Parts: sequence; C-alpha cells; structure tokens
Amino acid sequence: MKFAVQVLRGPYNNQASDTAYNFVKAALSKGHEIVRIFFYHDGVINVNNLAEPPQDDRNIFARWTELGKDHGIDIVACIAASKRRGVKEGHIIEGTRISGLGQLTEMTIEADRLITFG
Amino acid sequence: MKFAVQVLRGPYNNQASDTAYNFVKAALSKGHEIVRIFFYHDGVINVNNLAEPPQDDRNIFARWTELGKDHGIDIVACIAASKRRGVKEGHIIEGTRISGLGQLTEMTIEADRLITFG
Amino acid sequence: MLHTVNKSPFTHNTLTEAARFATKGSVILLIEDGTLAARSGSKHEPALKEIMSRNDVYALEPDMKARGVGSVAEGVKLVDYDGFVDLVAQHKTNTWL
Amino acid sequence: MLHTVNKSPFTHNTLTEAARFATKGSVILLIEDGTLAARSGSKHEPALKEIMSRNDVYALEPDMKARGVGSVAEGVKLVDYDGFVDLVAQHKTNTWL
Amino acid sequence: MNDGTGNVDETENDQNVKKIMFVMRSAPHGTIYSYEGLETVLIMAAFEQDLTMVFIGDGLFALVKDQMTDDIGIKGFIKTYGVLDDYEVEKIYVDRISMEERGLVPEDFAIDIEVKEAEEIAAIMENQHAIIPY
Amino acid sequence: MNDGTGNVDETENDQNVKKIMFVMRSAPHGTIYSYEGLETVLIMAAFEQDLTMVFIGDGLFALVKDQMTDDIGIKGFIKTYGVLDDYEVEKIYVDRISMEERGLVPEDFAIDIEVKEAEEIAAIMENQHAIIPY
Repeated sequence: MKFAVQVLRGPYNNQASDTAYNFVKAALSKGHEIVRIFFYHDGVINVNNLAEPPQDDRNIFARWTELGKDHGIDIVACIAASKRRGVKEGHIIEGTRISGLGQLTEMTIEADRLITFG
Repeated sequence: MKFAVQVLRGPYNNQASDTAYNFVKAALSKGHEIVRIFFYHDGVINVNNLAEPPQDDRNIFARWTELGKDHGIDIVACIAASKRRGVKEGHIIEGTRISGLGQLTEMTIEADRLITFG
Repeated sequence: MLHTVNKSPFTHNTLTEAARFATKGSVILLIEDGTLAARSGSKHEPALKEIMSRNDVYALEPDMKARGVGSVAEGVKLVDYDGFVDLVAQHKTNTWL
Repeated sequence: MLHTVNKSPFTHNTLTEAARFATKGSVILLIEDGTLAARSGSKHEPALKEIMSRNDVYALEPDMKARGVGSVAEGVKLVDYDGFVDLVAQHKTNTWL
Repeated sequence: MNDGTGNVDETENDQNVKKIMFVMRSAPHGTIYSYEGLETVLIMAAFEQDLTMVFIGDGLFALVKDQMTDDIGIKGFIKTYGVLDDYEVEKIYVDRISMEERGLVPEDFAIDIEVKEAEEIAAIMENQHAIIPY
Repeated sequence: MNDGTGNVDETENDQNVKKIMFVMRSAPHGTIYSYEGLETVLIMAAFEQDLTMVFIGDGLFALVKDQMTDDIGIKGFIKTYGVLDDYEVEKIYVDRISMEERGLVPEDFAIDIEVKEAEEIAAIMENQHAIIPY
C-alpha cells in the first residue's frame, strides 16, 4: 500500500519525529511504499544540517538521511515553514529537499493513506 | 527592579516569543532592568540568523537584535538545546550569543524576578 | 505569588491545576490562549467564578482583543503589558506552561 | 477510521474529543503520551471503559513500556509498530494532535 | 486525451480530484497551527481538490469576527478566510457541541459556516480520501 | 574577604545561595521538557543553590520506575535522577492529588520522594527566590 507521511513537530523537542521514523521503518519492512515524507510546522527542523545531537543518544538527522539513501524515499520540508524557522537551502541534511505545499498536496492525492505525526 | 526572562518556545510557532518581547519592551519603558534574556528548549531558534520571515509580518529575529542594540541587553541561547536543534555559532543573529546553563543560573540568582514565557 | 496561565481551559487542565496551588492573596494572570477562559457565557465560566471567589484573576487585554473575546466574564480585571509588568514587580512569578 | 491520540488524558481533552467523532467500527490508537490513558487504576479509567464500550482501543506497547505503565486497563489491545502499520493499512487515519 | 497544448485532459484530471478534509482544532495566535493550516487549504484549493473544512474545539476561535491583533504585534489572518469562497471551498462545518461549550453562536463567525452534529461530521469524515489535522 | 587565591569568601558566597524551585509538570519522552529540565537542575545544583523540585500533574510520570525506552529508540534518563542525591538535591516533593489521580503510589517512583499536599507545596513556593517551570 502507498503511505504518505506528514511530520509537524521538531526533532528531540517532541516524540513525533521518532514515532514517524519507527512507523516508516516498520511500514517498509512490511513491503509498503512510502510516497514521501513531508515536514511542516516545526517539523522542518528535522532537515537542518547544523545540529550536533548528543553522542550518547539517537541521531534523528542522520536517521532521515540514511532512510532516504537506503530506501530512496523523497523527504521534503515546506519552504514557507522553513523560512520562518531558519531552515535554509545549503544547510539541510543530505537526501532531503525544501519545496512547496504542492508536494504535500501531491503526495496526499497519490497515496492510499496519509498519516500525520505531530 | 531587575528582571530575568526565560523563553522556551520557537518564534512564530508559539506566541511565547511575542509575549516576551512585548513584556520586555514595557518593562524597559517603566525603568526596569533586564538582566538577561535566556532561550531554552525550542526557544533557541529565536537566535537563528538563517530565517527569512514573511515581509508582511513582524520580524521576530530582527526585533531581538534591535532590542539588544538599543538597550544593551544580554541575549543568550542555551548551547545544549541549540545543538539538538541546529542553532550554531556563526549562524546566529547579531547581538546574541550561545552559552551554557550557567547563564540561566547566574541571571536567576542576580535578578529580583525570573519570568518564563513558554 | 503571580501565576500566569497561557493555555485554553477548553483543551488543557492548566488553569485548574494552577488554581489548586494559588494561596490566599495570590493572583492569576491569563495570557495568550489562556485568555479564552475569560469569555463570559462559556462552559468554563462557573469554574472561573469559583476561582475568583478565592483569587484575583487578571487577563491580558491585548490577547483578548486578538481573539475577539467580546464579552468578558464579570470580575476579571484587564491589564495591558504595562499592567503585566507591574504584576510581576509586585509578585514572584510562576508560569504554568 | 483509525483515530490516533498522542496526548495525556490527564492534561488534554484530546481523547475525549476524538472519541466523540468515532463512529461504530472506528478504532482508537493511543500513542506517545496518549498511552498514559491505558493505565489501570487511574482517575481516567472509567472514561476509557466508556469509550471501549463503543470502540476498540489499542495502545502502542513500545510507548507504554517507555513510560513504565505497569498495569494495562482491561480491554486495551497492545500493538507494536508493525501492528500500528497494519491498523493504518486497514483504516483511513485521523490524527488528533 | 492531451490536446497538445500541455493542458491535461479533463477526465484524467477528475480522477485526481480527491476528497480531503481539514480538521482545524487549534486556537489562533497562541500557536501558528491554524494559520499554517489555512495556507495548506489555499494551496490544495488551487490544486482544485474537493475540500471540506471542519472546525472542532478551540479551532472555532480562528473564525471569530473582530480579532484585533495590533496590540500583540502579530499579523491577523481572519480576512484570509474570506478568500475561501473565491477558491470554491464551501464545505465549512462547525461542530455544534464545541460551539455551545464556548458560548459561541453562528453570528460570531466571520464567514458562513454550517453547524453540524458530531455524528454528521464523523459520517463525512468516513467518506474522505484523506484527513489533515492542524 | 578574598584570600588572594581566587577563592571567593565563604560569607559572600552564601549570599549568592538562593532558594530556587523547579516545577516539573511534563510527562517524559513525549516532549523533551522534563529531560532538559533535569539538565538545568543538575547545573544549578553544581552552582550549589538551595534547590527544591516539585512534581505536579504528568510530571510524576518522569519519576516512575521501569521505564524501558529501547523500543522507541530514545535514550532514557530515569537513572539520571539517581544523581540528584550526590548533588545534595534532597527536597523532592510529589503532589498528592496528582499522584492519586494517576493511580500511583510512592513505591512506583525510582527515587525517594516526599508526598505533600498542594497547600504545603504552595507555602514552600511562596518562600522561593525564583520558580522555574519545565
């Protein structure tokens, strides 16, 4: 089945990023397709590449990059939301991109299921 | 009277930054001293200099810089919280700095009043 | 003591919890979404009246106006940011997040 | 329909609100802080039982274990992330933030 | 059928029209959620999707008339709701219990809304391709 | 008096010891607030302030034993509370009503706490130099 995933909260501050990641991993292992992961609201901070998370905890940023690399998942942060929060082209993690809400629209239309984590 | 101000939420996402700013402006105009403004949790995003807020709305980032410049207020973002959220030395707005929780401790001790916005 | 509350009473239990810790003479200040508690005619008004029987309740007028809170429950005192500063100068402050 | 709830029932009215919109056959899944609703012996348990009289309630076990929720209220079904995925595959999903 | 001008065939286009419901539960100004939510609605309306907006809980306050935000220094967005009509977003529902609990009446709102019971809203919800909460 | 070694005089130091109360109301893991709050407590303890921690509402869940976070992939921090004793943070209070409403008993907590009535906590609150909420 085709899943689209929206994440609305920032990494570490809220658990939404973690739950989304664990959900996506499980969905992939069950053979589902992830159409796209779209970050909105504070969720856009997930793609910031200037973070240096504590060594003794999970690295949320590196996890998204790996997920994109290993499974070819399209990972997009909303440009309007990014501009308000200082997430900027040139300072985002590998394998992600910044784009418009059209990407959210598209994935919602295309997917069998939209699930939001926030 | 000496006030110390702590802000715990990110700009635009929550109103806390706005309320803190309006409070500080009023306190200064009434002759109070602001010992320091300390950003913690997602509050650290207030000092990110990569943001480009919409032209037709207030610029929260520019407001902090002006406040620091016009009134010589010390504005500090917590380093541990900043590292988790991608706020980094070299990418912060003018007139602010990144430092440790010792700065929160110091201002709490020194001020007559600590007020938290979150 | 000044207790500030910035969450809506319709969705969060923050105001109820803050009121439990307000001693005689303590003051409660509603700000941001917390000012939604100061509407008259809502389901929450009796609880607000109960709190006001023990503690003074203020509301930040700029936040009320921003939310189009037309009619203010009787007994709620309105302050602007200057009044907010005065309350903090008069009392130690606890913020109920 | 699958309704997910990630807020604590002790501090937010989210679960109560979600339950009001759950039709017959709809399923509620508690995740994150929402799993605190699945504790047995809490003030919220009667409300949970009331909800379970109409709708199946699941709780995400990894989140329960993370919160040390020792004793689970009778009737709550536990799922792991695989089970969460299956529920989403079976139902359209609405997230109650 | 593609007419060679780059326009997509109408029929094919219709297959891409999905029922999408926005569940608006956030009060305005305290958080940006209701504003950013409205931005999404406008984009999806431009994509000509079959949209429904449902206001539940404190989401209703986003629609209240006479929001004067000058003193908090935040740009208000109540006027933006007026644009929904131009975009043919016309299914705008308000949950009756949420309204009554907040002491609101339909005349308090800046735009035309239809008051519905939770059961009616739930039934419409069941009929959607996707639900987006803000 | 400064002894010339750079050590601050004891008496002067004592004047800088303030009563500071942390009001912990956040559940663990769903947000980072209770964890980042604990980080602040430990720093202030290192500055040898006179600290009190009060757990109210869902804040109590941060202290519950047997939090197993492996399956959510988040580093747990319940063990860090054990350090408080080393830092001589000993005034750790739990609100009785919050505890009972959640079906918790003192034996559920990973560290020694004292159960107090809201009135007692409020009285201690009145006596502080500053209150810090997380």
